[in-house]
Amino acid sequence: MSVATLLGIWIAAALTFMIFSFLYKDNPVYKLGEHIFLGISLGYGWCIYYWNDIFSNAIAPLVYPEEGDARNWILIIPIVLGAFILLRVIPRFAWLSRYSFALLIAGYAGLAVPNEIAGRFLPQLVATMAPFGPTWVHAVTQLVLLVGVFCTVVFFFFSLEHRGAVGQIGRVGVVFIMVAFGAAFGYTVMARVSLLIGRFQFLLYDWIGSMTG
Amino acid sequence: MDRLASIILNLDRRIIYFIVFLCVLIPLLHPLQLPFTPTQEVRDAFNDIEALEPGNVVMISCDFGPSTIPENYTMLQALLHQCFRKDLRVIALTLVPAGAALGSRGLREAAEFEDTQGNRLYPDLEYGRDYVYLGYKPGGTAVMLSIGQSFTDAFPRDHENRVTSDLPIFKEITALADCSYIFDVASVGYPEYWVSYASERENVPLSVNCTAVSAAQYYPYYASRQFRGLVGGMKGAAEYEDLVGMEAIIGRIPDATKGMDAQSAVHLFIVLAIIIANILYIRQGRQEQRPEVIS
Amino acid sequence: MQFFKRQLPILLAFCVGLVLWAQYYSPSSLAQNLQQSFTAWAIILTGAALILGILSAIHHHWSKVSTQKPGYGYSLITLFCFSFVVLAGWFPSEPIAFGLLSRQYFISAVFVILGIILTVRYIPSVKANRASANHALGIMAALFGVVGITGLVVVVPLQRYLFTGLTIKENSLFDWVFQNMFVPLDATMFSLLAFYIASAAFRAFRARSFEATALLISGCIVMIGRVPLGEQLSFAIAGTDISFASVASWILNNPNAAAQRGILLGVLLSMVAISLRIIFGIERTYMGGAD
Amino acid sequence: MALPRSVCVRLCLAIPLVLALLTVSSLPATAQADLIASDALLIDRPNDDGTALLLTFAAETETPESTFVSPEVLVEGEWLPGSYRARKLVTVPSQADFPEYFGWYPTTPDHYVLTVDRYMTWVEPTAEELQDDPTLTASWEPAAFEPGETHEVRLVVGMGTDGQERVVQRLEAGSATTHEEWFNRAAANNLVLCALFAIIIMGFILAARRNPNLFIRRIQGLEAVDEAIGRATEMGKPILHLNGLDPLSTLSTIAAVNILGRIARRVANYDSTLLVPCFDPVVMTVSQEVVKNAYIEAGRPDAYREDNIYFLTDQQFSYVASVCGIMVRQRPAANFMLGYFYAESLVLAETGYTTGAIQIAGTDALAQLPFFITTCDYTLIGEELYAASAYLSREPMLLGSLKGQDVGKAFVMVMVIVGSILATVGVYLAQAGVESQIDWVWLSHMLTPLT
Repeated sequence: MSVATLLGIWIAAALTFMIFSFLYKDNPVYKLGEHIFLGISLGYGWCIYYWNDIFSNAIAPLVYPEEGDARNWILIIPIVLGAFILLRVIPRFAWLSRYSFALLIAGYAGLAVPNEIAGRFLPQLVATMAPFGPTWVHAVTQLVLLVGVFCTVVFFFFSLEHRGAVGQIGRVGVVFIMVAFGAAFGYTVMARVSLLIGRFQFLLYDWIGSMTG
Repeated sequence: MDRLASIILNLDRRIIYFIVFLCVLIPLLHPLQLPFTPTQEVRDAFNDIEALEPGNVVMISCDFGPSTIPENYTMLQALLHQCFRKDLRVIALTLVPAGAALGSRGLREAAEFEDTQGNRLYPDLEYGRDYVYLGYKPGGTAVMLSIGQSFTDAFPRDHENRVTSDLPIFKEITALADCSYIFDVASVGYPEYWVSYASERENVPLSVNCTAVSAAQYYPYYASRQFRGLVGGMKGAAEYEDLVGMEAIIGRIPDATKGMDAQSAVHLFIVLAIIIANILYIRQGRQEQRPEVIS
Repeated sequence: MQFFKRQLPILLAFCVGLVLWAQYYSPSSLAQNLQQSFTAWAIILTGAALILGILSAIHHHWSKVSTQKPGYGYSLITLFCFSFVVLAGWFPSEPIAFGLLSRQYFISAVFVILGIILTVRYIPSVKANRASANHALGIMAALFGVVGITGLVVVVPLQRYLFTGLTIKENSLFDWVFQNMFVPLDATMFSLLAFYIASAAFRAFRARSFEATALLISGCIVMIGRVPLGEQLSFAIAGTDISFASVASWILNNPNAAAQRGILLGVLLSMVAISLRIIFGIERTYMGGAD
Repeated sequence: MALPRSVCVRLCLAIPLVLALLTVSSLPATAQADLIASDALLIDRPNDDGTALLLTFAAETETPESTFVSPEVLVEGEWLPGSYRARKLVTVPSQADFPEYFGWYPTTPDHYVLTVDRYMTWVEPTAEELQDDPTLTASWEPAAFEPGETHEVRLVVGMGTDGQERVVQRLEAGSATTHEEWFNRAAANNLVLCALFAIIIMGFILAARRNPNLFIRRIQGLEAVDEAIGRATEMGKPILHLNGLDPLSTLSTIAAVNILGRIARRVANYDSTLLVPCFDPVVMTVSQEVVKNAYIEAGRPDAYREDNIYFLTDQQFSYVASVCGIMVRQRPAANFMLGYFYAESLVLAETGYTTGAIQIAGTDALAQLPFFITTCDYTLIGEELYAASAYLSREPMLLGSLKGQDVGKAFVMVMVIVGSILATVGVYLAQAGVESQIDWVWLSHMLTPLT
């Protein structure tokens, strides 16, 4: 095992315990770990955004074009708009960033409307419009699905007071929603426990393992 | 009895933490190896990949960060071994910044895997021809749409700064539609966007491995076949490891499978805690139970 | 000026939104190219927005340090870690004429020189007993000095002697920091929640109402049914053995899928509604600023 | 058979080459005997950018696993391969898989469909390139079709194992011209629905501007708010309000701030203390503004304390620790947790519960809702939070949008019921053997996106 690897495992174990100390109570050691994490994630983000995005998509095609390729001058426009975004830190020029955000956010919005309708809304709607049958298993499955979807949508329908029949349907909707949230609850517990197991596996196999060889 | 109840309900949290600690530690040290059978959701994903022809391309998006390594990274390994064993080609990328280094490590670990004798498991695998790691791009849906038209336009350089248009795999595979399958290994909300912006548009089937937090939320997509398979959380990863036969490939029990006993133990403890606490709560009469505000 | 600051961006948003919406319905190459240019630009602009986020976080901690707010020591550590990682991973390697190491030496040296200059300017103000007025200067001097010296004494030698890879590649210092510092910190923070859930199970998850009861029952079934234990535990109904695993599976695939779909359809409608509001210039919060 | 990988790949690449070479020699007459494919037809792919043709054909074989097909394109008198590799017949889609090209009920649904959008040319490296890199070898380079080109295409059928098949049949499919379209007719349903939805949303927003009293149903959680404030006042305890962790641009944060205004007005009337520890400095500034206005409106500007609305920290878990500290030390009698929360929701709600406060939560973070529901007295679920905010603020944009979405939901309710009934009738009629001229799934077909 190389020096760097061994050193890495020990530092990782130390940082793990720093964070675990929060279980006792909020303390300076935990705060230290938290701020180290913040600094590292900011620095990490900086490098990844630069190398994987700004450099490879904007700077390289313009400044270091491939042999035989022309410089991609049109990229000046997004680079300038990107600079506008960064100008937000200077209050006097902050308004320039509105052009960049207008292009970016409205563009995403324009793409979202047809794509979300075609990609998710309609397919989910059509998938609910299935027959009750031909076998009774299909019929029951489809009945549960249809009642669940219908009642849930009624619960989130705000133009009718929840009284009488609407109230009853809304109530069925709530039961469905609660069963679904229960499933999500169980699964969320599972996720958190998995993460803990992952840390224990690191401490047991990697850290203690590095000591016993 | 009431005293016992109040002791249990007001148990010091550090005692509870200690029990959780033991519930994780003991099964990891002395595993029971409780058997489990893969669920249909996981089987569907596995069978789809298994049915692909050698040479087909699987696009894997590694949309997860370090906080879900136990759930996603183990799955990524199982999936990559399945692909390489079947001679499928892999194009990997990520849409979350923290995934950039993880995806790179994951792909390298599987592609250069050595068995206990130190022999490469896939000696003929060549970077750029059989697998490629494109790295991270911000923009989410913009990236999906962009690779829908051209991989090399969206990713002019790969994670390690090689020019992608020089790589042999992109001579044949220009856009997402040329891939045979999309597999999203994700801890965040991207699987839903892969549906609208890639899978449905380009008509490429999609399967998802997600963190258990979002698994329940994704069942409508599994029900409508927009997700061909759904591998939820570490349990799903363990099932996938079982289907791929990871134990035989890597020569030891893989991580997710190994963690299953601890998972069972902690779940059992939490469920018992909920049941006991609620029985006591109901016994004491619901209204009184509200802890008194100490003035 | 008001027109350029207010109306024109909204007009731009309207045009861009409408064009990108419309191009969806056209298979022509013109429409395809429009979409491709937008996505290419969006990738760059999103990167800039993310860097803006980093800049403002740095600025936040920087101002904390320079005004010596309580806890500014932690901010100093954050800034230090930031510069350490940036020194390790940012400075270019192959595509640039300079070698990587000479770059880092160069930058670190510049930082040290900056630190010295600032310190020299700082000393007279200390002597003139105006230290409080020039704290910012002093801290800047210290920071540049510390970062520069770190670069020279720690980052460069580490990269020279311990790591073979350059910048963000494998076996680089950057990769090492990610694997051994970023990963354990991030992963451990979220694993704490397993403990909290256990304690909340005792103290707070109560079947206080019909809704909460339904939720807890379904939650417990899924919790047991989705681990290997659930396949071992079963109960008999009408003579047939039903395991927790199969009940959990049924819940997930039927009532859960139905309710989640109902919620999803509502969420999608509101998502499309927000997008429409943005395109038509009714929703403007994203533009920021009061004027 | 465990061929080394590189050999496999090379063999795969060689298939089209082999096919191309074989075409030079004329086909032996005996091959016609085991004729597999028939009725080959070449058409322009509809609704596209004019870069592809569709080759459809019927095929009958007892060994679909070992039958391979690939297109060939006639370029300057020479038949060139139309794809890198031949496809196994079992993986080739049929006309029934493409309702966007052949309609829902194609006359020949089981005919196979191959997309032809390129031909391959064998490119030798130039002398210059060889000088730079002597390891270069000749390779197949694709040439994509352009709009308005006419191509003659034929189908090549091979039999055997992967990489070793022999050509058994060549079938001329005629020629066709690529055509670039301006409008994708398969997306018409999408256009109509999106346009209608846009008109409805915009219409309701305009209507709400004229009449901000559009009806919205009572939101039960809001009544609980008043009750909780009353209880806190009786006990002489402070009230804690959290705006979530997201910035001000998020819908749920805006909703939380709107509801904060209402809470503040009540609190000002009752003369209790309102604490708002913030995670985001911008949200803090806006919260101060909102609370101050509420106190002024209630006629109690003197009671407003700016110090009670403050910035804590922007670190998730440090924030949680500090808020929990406030809950334990100051013992607020009512906790309002509205806005977007992440994993910390659990810790906040648990601590709040153990201090005995009345808790009201509201979030659209679906993963966190279960924790709020089990630990809080009342929870605004998902869109209820937006509705509560629209109900309170009477902001035309929020109100109109909510009403527009209700129309969308009504559409969903009607469609799922009608669609299911129609489909059921169709299934049972078919089961009973009743011949019907009606397509019972027309509604599903009409709504299915085909792009």
